[in-house]
Amino acid sequence: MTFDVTVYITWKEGVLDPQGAAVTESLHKLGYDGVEGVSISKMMKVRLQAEKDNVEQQVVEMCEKLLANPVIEDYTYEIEEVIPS
Amino acid sequence: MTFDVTVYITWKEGVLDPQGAAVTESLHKLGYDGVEGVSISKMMKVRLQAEKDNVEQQVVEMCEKLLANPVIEDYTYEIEEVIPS
Amino acid sequence: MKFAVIMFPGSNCDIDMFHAVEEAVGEEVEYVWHNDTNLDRFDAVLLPGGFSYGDYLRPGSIAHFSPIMSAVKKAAEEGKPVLGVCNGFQILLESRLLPGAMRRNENLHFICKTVPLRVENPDTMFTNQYQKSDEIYIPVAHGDGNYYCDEETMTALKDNNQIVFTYVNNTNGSRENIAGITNKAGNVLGMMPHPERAVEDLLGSADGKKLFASIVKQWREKHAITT
Amino acid sequence: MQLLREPSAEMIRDNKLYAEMGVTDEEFLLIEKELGHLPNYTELGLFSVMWSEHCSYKNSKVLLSKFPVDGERVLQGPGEGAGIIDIDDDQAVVFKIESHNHPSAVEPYEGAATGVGGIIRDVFSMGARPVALMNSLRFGELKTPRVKYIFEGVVSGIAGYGNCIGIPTIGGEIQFDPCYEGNPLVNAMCVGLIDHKDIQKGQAKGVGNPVLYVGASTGRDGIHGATFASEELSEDSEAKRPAVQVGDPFMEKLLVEACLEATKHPKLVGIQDMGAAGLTSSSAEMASKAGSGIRMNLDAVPQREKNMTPYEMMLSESQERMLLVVEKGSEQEFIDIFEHWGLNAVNVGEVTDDKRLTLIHEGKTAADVPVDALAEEAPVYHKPSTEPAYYREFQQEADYRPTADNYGETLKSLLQQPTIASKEWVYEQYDHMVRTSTVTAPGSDSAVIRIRGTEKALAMTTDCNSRFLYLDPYEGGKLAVAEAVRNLTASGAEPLGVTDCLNYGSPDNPEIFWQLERSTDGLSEACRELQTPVVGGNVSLYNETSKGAIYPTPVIGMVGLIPHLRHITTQAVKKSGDLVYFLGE
Ligand SMILES: Nc1ncnc2c1ncn2[C@@H]1O[C@H](COP(=O)(O)OP(=O)(O)O)[C@@H](O)[C@H]1O
Repeated sequence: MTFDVTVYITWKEGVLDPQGAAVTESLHKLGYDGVEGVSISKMMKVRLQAEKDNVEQQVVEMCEKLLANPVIEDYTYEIEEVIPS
Repeated sequence: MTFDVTVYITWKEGVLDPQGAAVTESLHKLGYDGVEGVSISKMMKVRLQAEKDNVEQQVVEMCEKLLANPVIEDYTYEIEEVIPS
Repeated sequence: MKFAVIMFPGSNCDIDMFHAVEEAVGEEVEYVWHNDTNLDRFDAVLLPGGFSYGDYLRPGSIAHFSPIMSAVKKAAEEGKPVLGVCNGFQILLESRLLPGAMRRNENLHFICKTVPLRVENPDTMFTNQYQKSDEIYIPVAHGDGNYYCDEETMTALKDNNQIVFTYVNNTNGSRENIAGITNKAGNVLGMMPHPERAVEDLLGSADGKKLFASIVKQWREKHAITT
Repeated sequence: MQLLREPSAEMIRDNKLYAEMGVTDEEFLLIEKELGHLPNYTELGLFSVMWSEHCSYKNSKVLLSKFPVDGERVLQGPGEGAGIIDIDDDQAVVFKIESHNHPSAVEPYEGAATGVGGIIRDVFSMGARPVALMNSLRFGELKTPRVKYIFEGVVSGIAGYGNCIGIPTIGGEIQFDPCYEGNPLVNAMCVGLIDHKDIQKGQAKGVGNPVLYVGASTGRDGIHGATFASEELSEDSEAKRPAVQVGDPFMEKLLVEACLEATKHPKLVGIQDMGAAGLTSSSAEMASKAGSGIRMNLDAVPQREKNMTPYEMMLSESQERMLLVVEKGSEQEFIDIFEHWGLNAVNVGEVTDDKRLTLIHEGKTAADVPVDALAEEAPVYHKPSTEPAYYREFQQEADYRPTADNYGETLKSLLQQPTIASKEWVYEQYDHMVRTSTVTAPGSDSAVIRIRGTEKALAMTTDCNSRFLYLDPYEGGKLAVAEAVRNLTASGAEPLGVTDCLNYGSPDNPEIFWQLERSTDGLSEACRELQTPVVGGNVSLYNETSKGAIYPTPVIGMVGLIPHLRHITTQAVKKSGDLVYFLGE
């Protein structure tokens, strides 16, 4: 079966993200004073062939091993089956 | 009013995504043969103080001016009002 | 004594590391390709800088799955000196041979310049030729050298004297000005600055020479070779 | 499935669709004559890119022919990927400069990055190991957000590509002037080292020899990039966005190593990079230079996107690709070299003796054209030239003598000009030390790298003061060459030769053509007098926006030899008490 997996990788709480800080500052410079903060994270779309009963396990493994770095990042994911049209 | 805005920034169709290619390849090397492709994009969370009737306009402007690079990237966004608790 | 310089696809300071060993200490040195699996014939392992696999996900993240990395881990467990410079440091972090992680430089730019470092711990197999608080001039060249670890790890690093080099002026936003740390056992060193770029006065500084000399000295003592 | 059908040959003619590809009425007739029939869409595409200014130099050829190109040390003058000059001991230096102006105007990071990637390929396709990068940049005044964005993007693009690939970026120059607002200049130069015996040429010799495609797969990026580079920038340029390519320096790093291994293989016949006009120019030029033809099977071309047409594949400017011709029977040996580096190498065709480029797609002939018509027989124009009115006025003005009341203040305000101020912010972002050979880092007159294993060193510089050229193209041209020579000698080097990048406005304007003419006269004279032959270069015309043309900007890249490391001198004052001398008039 085919799945579309979306993985969101965000900064762990307390870890300062230099890019987010810089973007916040630039937005202020452009006059967007209402901006209180920006955090920048990664979104990955993975198209995956797998069995229904182990797709989730595979996704968790991939995140733990490669896609996220647990020292500074958290991850969440959504798994969606692709219905052939 | 306070809003939580999520901006998704993805590659325009046809634009080379070397990151995605590198991650796909290394997932294959790790034995995840079911992976057909990975595309990596950015997700930004912006906490914003704004008036209800111009929040969307501000978001579009920020995307066009700074957050996305319209030459090679597309963007979409979601705006959510933060209800004070 | 025999050094290995590991080459990952995308390594680009491999040649510099190779020449530095020849230039600084005149010992034997050989390149080892990332697909190899054995480092038994070497006495020290060097992971050079560069952009392994393009560093497209996070620096070092893909390299740490290379076949050679299990041999690097084995060498580390056996107590052999393992030195990771720049991308090599990032690979050691991603492989959990060293604690912590790297973020983008605070100013978001790549930074290439020679900076002063302070020797915090001269009692390691990498620094025995330096004195405590020596200021040495070593080039940095990186975009992701902004060191991070949590409080607990930081306390441990301090308690065990694992912080070996700090920046005299914080260069990239690193916590506690950290430029280089070892593992608890002291035989794995990761540092962002490039000692291999500082072994000849012709190129501006030879302050990195002593680092290579330290490795050789401790190896000789351990193997009771007197010169 | 291909939904968008291409127009038929008759439709192209009747609706003058060729005009959209930059082909004139006369050129269209010429093409028809060369072929003996109306060109189909693909064939027209091949001609349009090969006959663009960027590939054919049709407007500048007559002027380039004035340059002195010979010298005792010259091993390869203009005509190949890069020029080559002997530096004794059977070693040679290989160098070339190239523009990536229009792509950088539209997408500064990727435009500059892929400019660097392209010039590196030009150098290693000669068989040389790239050892240093330089660049020459022009921007509008650092006052508007757009200019700042372009400036920062270009600098980080150059850094991003060069740092990753591990070739030190050791120098360059930057000038800020309103005339470059909207049309910045990004010229990148690469210098390589080679042993005489390893020199390669881009030739497709030997009937039956296989043609190998190596490196990245082909996508729709950069289609018609060469034509884009040969037009003025307009509001429309935004719409031409698909012309923007994204670079993959990691891929190129692997490509450098693999190709350098391949160029040492005795069975390599020819190698060329797929730069501007991609597969079209590499195949047509390799065949034309060897007096042969190439028959190519487009179905074998590695493709990144689905349903690509022959037109799209041939005109794509996807980066990090090379074309090789090898001896028949040795394919596997080359494929193995590339596989070791994790790269694709695919047999896509063979050398023929019919002097034609024949493209096969899905079993049908998609195009069949004479290679010489594409490569060498592009029309050559001698555009009308008129002395500009502004120039006549300048000549009549009385000499101006600046005065200053407070020299200290004047000096300070001069030093604050971005064009004069320190460029540390820029070159700190470039890894200028990798390969541990940089003896004189950015910040002095010329950059110097030593040649490992010898006592020799190479000095290099890029120079051009376009204000001088605007005021007087002839004298300004001479000054640009003289400045480069001074910079080299001040660092202890003997100048060897020149690579130039001629950046100008539209040659269709007689006043611009006059600038081009006069300045190349000046450049030629200076190069002749100072014995610095021109061994390669690049022409970038149509650098103008609705606000007007840029100043004439022929950037001079010059390389010099320092016979012994102890001769290296730098700009900095060394110690107090040293005497100061003034030389010259
Ligand atoms: N301004 C110039 N001065 C001297 N030679 C030039 C100049 N411009 C181009 N050439 C030479 O003309 C030859 C043809 O260039 P071309 O094949 O189009 O190279 P590229 O595709 O790398 O631009 C090259 O060898 C180049 O060095």
